[in-house]
Amino acid sequence: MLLSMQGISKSFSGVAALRSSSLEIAEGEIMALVGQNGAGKSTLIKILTGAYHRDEGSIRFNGRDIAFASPAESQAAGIATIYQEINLAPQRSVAENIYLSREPRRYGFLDRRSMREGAQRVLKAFKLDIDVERPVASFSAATRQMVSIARAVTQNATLLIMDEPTSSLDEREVAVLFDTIRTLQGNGVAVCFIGHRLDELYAICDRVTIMRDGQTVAVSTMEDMPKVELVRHMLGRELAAFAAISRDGPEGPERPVRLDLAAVGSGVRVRDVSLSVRQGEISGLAGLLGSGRTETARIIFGVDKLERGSIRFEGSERLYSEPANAIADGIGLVSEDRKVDGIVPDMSIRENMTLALLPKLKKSGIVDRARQDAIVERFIKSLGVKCASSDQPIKELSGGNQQKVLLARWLCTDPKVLIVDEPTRGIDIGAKAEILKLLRGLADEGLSVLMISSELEELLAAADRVTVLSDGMSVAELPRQKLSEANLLTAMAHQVN
Amino acid sequence: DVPKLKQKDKYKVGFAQTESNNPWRIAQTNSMKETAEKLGYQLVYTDAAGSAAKQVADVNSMIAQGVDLIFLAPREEKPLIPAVMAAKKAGIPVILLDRSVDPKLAKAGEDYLTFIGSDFIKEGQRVAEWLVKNANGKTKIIELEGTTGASPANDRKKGFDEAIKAAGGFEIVASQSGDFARDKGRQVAEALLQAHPDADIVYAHNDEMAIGAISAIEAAGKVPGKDILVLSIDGGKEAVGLVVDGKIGAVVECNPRFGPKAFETMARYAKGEKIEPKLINDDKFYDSSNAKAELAGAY
Amino acid sequence: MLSAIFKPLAPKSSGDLARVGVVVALFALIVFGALRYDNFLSPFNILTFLRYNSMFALIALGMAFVIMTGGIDLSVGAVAALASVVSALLSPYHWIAGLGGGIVAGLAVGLLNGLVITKMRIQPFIATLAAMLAAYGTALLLADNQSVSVSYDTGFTMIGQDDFLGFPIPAWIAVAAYVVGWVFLERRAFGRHVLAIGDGEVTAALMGLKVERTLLAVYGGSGLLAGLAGVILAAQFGAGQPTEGVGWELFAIASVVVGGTLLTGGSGSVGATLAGALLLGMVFNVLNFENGLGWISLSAYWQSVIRGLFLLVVVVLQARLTGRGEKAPARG
Amino acid sequence: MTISDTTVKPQSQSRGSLLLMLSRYGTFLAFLALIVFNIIVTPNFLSWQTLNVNLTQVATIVIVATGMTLVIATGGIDLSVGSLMAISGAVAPMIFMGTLFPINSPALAVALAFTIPILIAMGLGWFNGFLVTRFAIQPIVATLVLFIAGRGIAQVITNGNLQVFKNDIFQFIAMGRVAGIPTQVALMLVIAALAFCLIRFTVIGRQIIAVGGNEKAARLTGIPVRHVKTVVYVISGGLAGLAGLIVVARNSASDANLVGMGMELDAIAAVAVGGSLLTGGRANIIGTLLGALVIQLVRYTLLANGVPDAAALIVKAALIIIAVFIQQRADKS
Ligand SMILES: Nc1ncnc2c1ncn2[C@@H]1O[C@H](COP(=O)(O)OP(=O)(O)OP(=O)(O)O)[C@@H](O)[C@H]1O
Ligand SMILES: Nc1ncnc2c1ncn2[C@@H]1O[C@H](COP(=O)(O)OP(=O)(O)OP(=O)(O)O)[C@@H](O)[C@H]1O
Ligand SMILES: [Mg+2]
Ligand SMILES: [Mg+2]
Repeated sequence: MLLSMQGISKSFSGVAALRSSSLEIAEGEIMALVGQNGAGKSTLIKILTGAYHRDEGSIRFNGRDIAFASPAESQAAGIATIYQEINLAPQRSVAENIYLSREPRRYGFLDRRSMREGAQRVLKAFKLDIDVERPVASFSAATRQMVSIARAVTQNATLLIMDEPTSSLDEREVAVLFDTIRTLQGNGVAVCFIGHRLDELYAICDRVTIMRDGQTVAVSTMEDMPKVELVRHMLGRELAAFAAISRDGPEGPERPVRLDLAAVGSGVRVRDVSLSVRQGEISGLAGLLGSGRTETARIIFGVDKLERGSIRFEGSERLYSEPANAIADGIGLVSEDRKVDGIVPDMSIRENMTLALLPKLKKSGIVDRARQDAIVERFIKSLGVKCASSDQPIKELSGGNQQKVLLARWLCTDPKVLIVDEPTRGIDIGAKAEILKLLRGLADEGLSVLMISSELEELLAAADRVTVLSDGMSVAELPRQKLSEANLLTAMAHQVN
Repeated sequence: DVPKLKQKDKYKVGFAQTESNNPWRIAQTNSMKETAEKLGYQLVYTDAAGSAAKQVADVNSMIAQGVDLIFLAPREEKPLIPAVMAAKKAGIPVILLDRSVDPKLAKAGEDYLTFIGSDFIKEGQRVAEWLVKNANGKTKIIELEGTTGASPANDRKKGFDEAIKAAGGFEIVASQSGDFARDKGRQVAEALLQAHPDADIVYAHNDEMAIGAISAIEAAGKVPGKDILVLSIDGGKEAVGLVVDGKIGAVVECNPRFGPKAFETMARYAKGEKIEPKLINDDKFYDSSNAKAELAGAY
Repeated sequence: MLSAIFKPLAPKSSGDLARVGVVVALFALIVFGALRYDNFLSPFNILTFLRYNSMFALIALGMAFVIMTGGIDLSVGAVAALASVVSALLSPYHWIAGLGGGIVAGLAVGLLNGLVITKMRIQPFIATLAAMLAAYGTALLLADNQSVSVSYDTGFTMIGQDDFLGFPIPAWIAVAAYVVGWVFLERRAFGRHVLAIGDGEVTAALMGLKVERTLLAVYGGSGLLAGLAGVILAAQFGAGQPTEGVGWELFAIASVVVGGTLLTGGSGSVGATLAGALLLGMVFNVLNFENGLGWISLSAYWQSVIRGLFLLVVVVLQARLTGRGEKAPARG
Repeated sequence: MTISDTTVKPQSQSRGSLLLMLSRYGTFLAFLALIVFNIIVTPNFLSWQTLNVNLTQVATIVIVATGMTLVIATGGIDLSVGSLMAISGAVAPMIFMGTLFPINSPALAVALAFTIPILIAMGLGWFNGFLVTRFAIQPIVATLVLFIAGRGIAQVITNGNLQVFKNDIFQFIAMGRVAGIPTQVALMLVIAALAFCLIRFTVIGRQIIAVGGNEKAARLTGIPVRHVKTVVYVISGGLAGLAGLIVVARNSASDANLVGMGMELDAIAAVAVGGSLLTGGRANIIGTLLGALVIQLVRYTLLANGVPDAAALIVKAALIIIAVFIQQRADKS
């Protein structure tokens, strides 16, 4: 065994995150690590790399007992890690980020040229041709994720850990990543792959370790672990079928349009987008990465300025200059990057959840605590947020559970239009189906949903119609009858070259 | 030797002030400005905001501007030597006001023209001498020092402490800095009076702290001038008024009105007169015997 | 094919514009002074200006690195005062003793700052505020509450008062420090690490950087440079001054900020910091000359009002230039 | 609708007595330690007058530090408080002494002497907020402008001269007593309590914290970020103005050169010792109150025990570090 972690326990302020969990990875093997949100996957990884210190347990790596005091040490020992939330220095350039902490030097000085060229070369292998001298912050989440993958891959590690590396990638990029992983495997590198998209796991992994509630509940080869079985281990129960989202209610275009975008544009990213979101419908917004979906959502919500075209809400023209205006009309936005745009890390779950609702929770300026508590408890329960109490700071939640809280933040405002940007990013398969079902249910009650998603499966399952963006322009609108994977792909690819 | 000064109708003179954060300094600056204005001279005024280093830079910029003579109120004895030397080298005579520079490194009549001012050590001694005579059995002293490290604070402490020790029979129960400020002086006095309820004399290095101390004494339920004797230095109008009221026992004057004497000395020098190396202001002394009469004349 | 998709959005870097701004402002002020005042560009004024301001340039450099990590160092002024006392006390033995003593004293306080910040995890603002108090206290104790005369016999004063190739030695020292600083920031991995830490300490640690060691070096360096400034202070004015240095930290912070460095860390420039320090020093110089014109006899009070307004104009212009203002909270 | 079977653990927060709550703050431990030390070492420590001296001396720091806590909670800082104190302290006597404009009724004069200076200080606070929100200038620099210029303005107004006065109604704010409690102490307690409630119970309080915790996210939830930020600077300015009034009233004199000198550092230190992070996202008013008391007690202890000023600086530094360290430790466990 290359790596053997045994009896690892860890608790955070008295709450156990890991209870005698274990993980074993052999040389050159690709190990899947799966589990529900909050199962303890990321924590286990951070203990391995020295970002956290374990309370109990032993770790052997490369035949030696180890206890890394810091990520620097594990990195030096040959473990490269991509952490769950993209961890790059945002203002540094792409090249610097790739080489940070192991910069090429000549006579003790930085070798900027070989840094630049090296970075370009590596990224080219990922089919990414970008200006590597620009700050990472100027690129989309997807690009940043690719950069952090590139950084990890080039570390010549013997063990490569990837915590949800594909959560903001589209299929082509995933394919590129998998090619890379296979090449690495050919060179004898072991990989630990954490993910919630089961198909991906089956496509690339050799074995799987399943965690539940801080414990390792099953280890097996992929072949011997059918999907249903895997999910059962993960959830500790059977999963309701993914595609079984009911779609009741009247069909067709006769439903009134709530939100209507006509030839909307702003800057260079969004050039000409027209779409409409109807009452009681889930409208999908599909497109390749960087096609301008997030930017479109930001324009609707008043975060970015509307420069061209018009937005109509319930028939009358609107110009939202601040999110507050959009919110006043009953629009909500669950943003894509929860770390940057979503959570207020030090605030409690309760406060985070009711942030948008606060103005409505006040009685002469004072927060109505009883109502607040009632609402929070209801949503914690209905969304299954795994937490110690609603007083817990949100930063202590696992990624998926944070996402649930953010979703609840808007659901509790009882919005008319809810824009969700990659709503199931980092959400486990059990909760994912439930969230889609929840959105569906709300739509049936009259909510209009604009759902941005890179997962076609998800769009196909949940959306009533899908608008396809390409290069900042809306190129197709597919009603439900015409929704199929093939149609979507053709529309998305159509205008790209 | 000291550079010569040509006789002219109008001069461009520099005045390098150390700081202007207390009434005494402000009175000094005003006196200089008024006199210059009266004579029709152009006054290049700088304020070093309490930094000796900046004061040297200020003097240098005066030199660059080609002033005829520089009045320097040196912030400190030693660090201002380079300013004095630079002026000498540039052929500009310097007159020191109210504080001097290190006599080992620069000499009057050689490196600079003269020093006009008071003797801070002497001020402390005069307070002590009065106290020895008028203590009336009071012995326990709280001393409110000026800003830590400032030369008037050091000298007023030195003069007083040594004279008191020589006299014998007194005890300084506490000595802490009140930063030459009324508010800080009051706060420090409040704490010290509380910790030393037996103290019956307060010696403050300037009026502001003395006034602060008086309100601390009153807040502690004691009567200034009766239960506790208050002594001070500077002799501004407010303090002299308090002597009249009996709240302050005695105050040594340290007159900030330098203007007339400074410019007069300059004129004498231009005429070619020989200037004494030290021109000590004859500072008044106020106590109950003369305060009422002198009140109008206090600055 | 993906190239079109990954076209980045933002202009190259808004910091660059701010940096151009400070150089332009400096240049404009010099031209203004040269046109308005006699002798403004006289060698005497230029050289004394440089001799005096080299101290501030040095502490601004150290501060720039600290701010790039997202920290702050309030102790620099007090450290300079302490170092000036130490070097004055040691100057009678040898000028090298004076020089070395001041530097070591500064370095020691700097490292102490670094240790308190990294090991005790105390915020830089508090840690260095405490260091400021402690350094003043130590300086006063060592100096017995008075200025300490330096020795004029060991050649110590040359460090502050002499010229080399017609240029003041303090200015040479500052230039050398800036060259070294530039190399460290731009040409050595150290600079990249400093900036990455300023971008986010946790992230930097996860990326395998030795955060504690780098911070220790940065605060140590700031202390060292402040110590060097203290040596120059002692040598230039012939005395160790325990009460000097009040407000220097704000001067240094303002220099760094005027130089376009964000206090939030993660970006910064050595050259623009120098320009910022010179610009602020120049404001004082111009005010002194303005007084000499006799048009308006500016009291010290008006001078601080004007300095405040000047700072206001510079930072507002910078905000305008970099376009940060309008869409303020939207991004970055 | 039940979505998944993840268990939600019950709320495990026990709301104990006030003492229990206080003991959660490490600052409180430091505070207690200082009290015990003083009882043993300092002569005459246990007396009403000692309490009185310390509370009246700490009042202005607490008042300013309360505003500072709010500013710091939004991720800002306000260096201008000392200068604003000087300005309000300079203007007030000019009003009731009629130097500015003649006022016939003394009552009206005093009423105006209370309101106008505070309004001016609030206006300048608004200006700080304007710079921060409109131009996205970093708070430390934006407020540095008034830190430098503000005192100059106060000095220009008064020409640097000391204003000496005697006005019992005006000075009630510093010399008077309300129900046996010195007015300034009562004011301090009321202001701290109001701020505590503001943070704990009101919408704007929560919004202040959210803005400091994650500004982008706050804006995306519809919080009027600029408004919230401006408000805290206005509050901080107003409280600094009030503190300025107290200081001049206490001294029967207004000295634009010295009123509020160094107050910004005391206030920030109180906030930090009290356990609020300077990076924002937290506001611990009780902590700030305790932090200010700790700093005051340290000062009193050193003075009362005759520690020389130079040594006192070193001890004060060490105590600040120790207090912050203890408090961090206690908060973690
Ligand atoms: N810093 C922390 N402080 C307190 N609790 C924490 C902390 N980090 C993680 N936890 C808790 O530990 C548990 C495991 O979290 P972890 O992030 O390891 O989950 P995960 O399996 O990675 O979930 P996800 O799929 O959502 O990323 C969660 O209940 C979480 O609340
Ligand atoms: N907050 C931001 N700051 C700077 N640039 C951004 C930001 N958000 C998006 N961009 C840029 O705009 C481009 C358009 O991306 P956008 O996010 O709108 O597309 P998308 O289809 O939603 O893709 P993704 O799935 O990556 O979000 C991105 O490539 C990115 O460079
Ligand atoms: Mg995780
Ligand atoms: Mg997107």
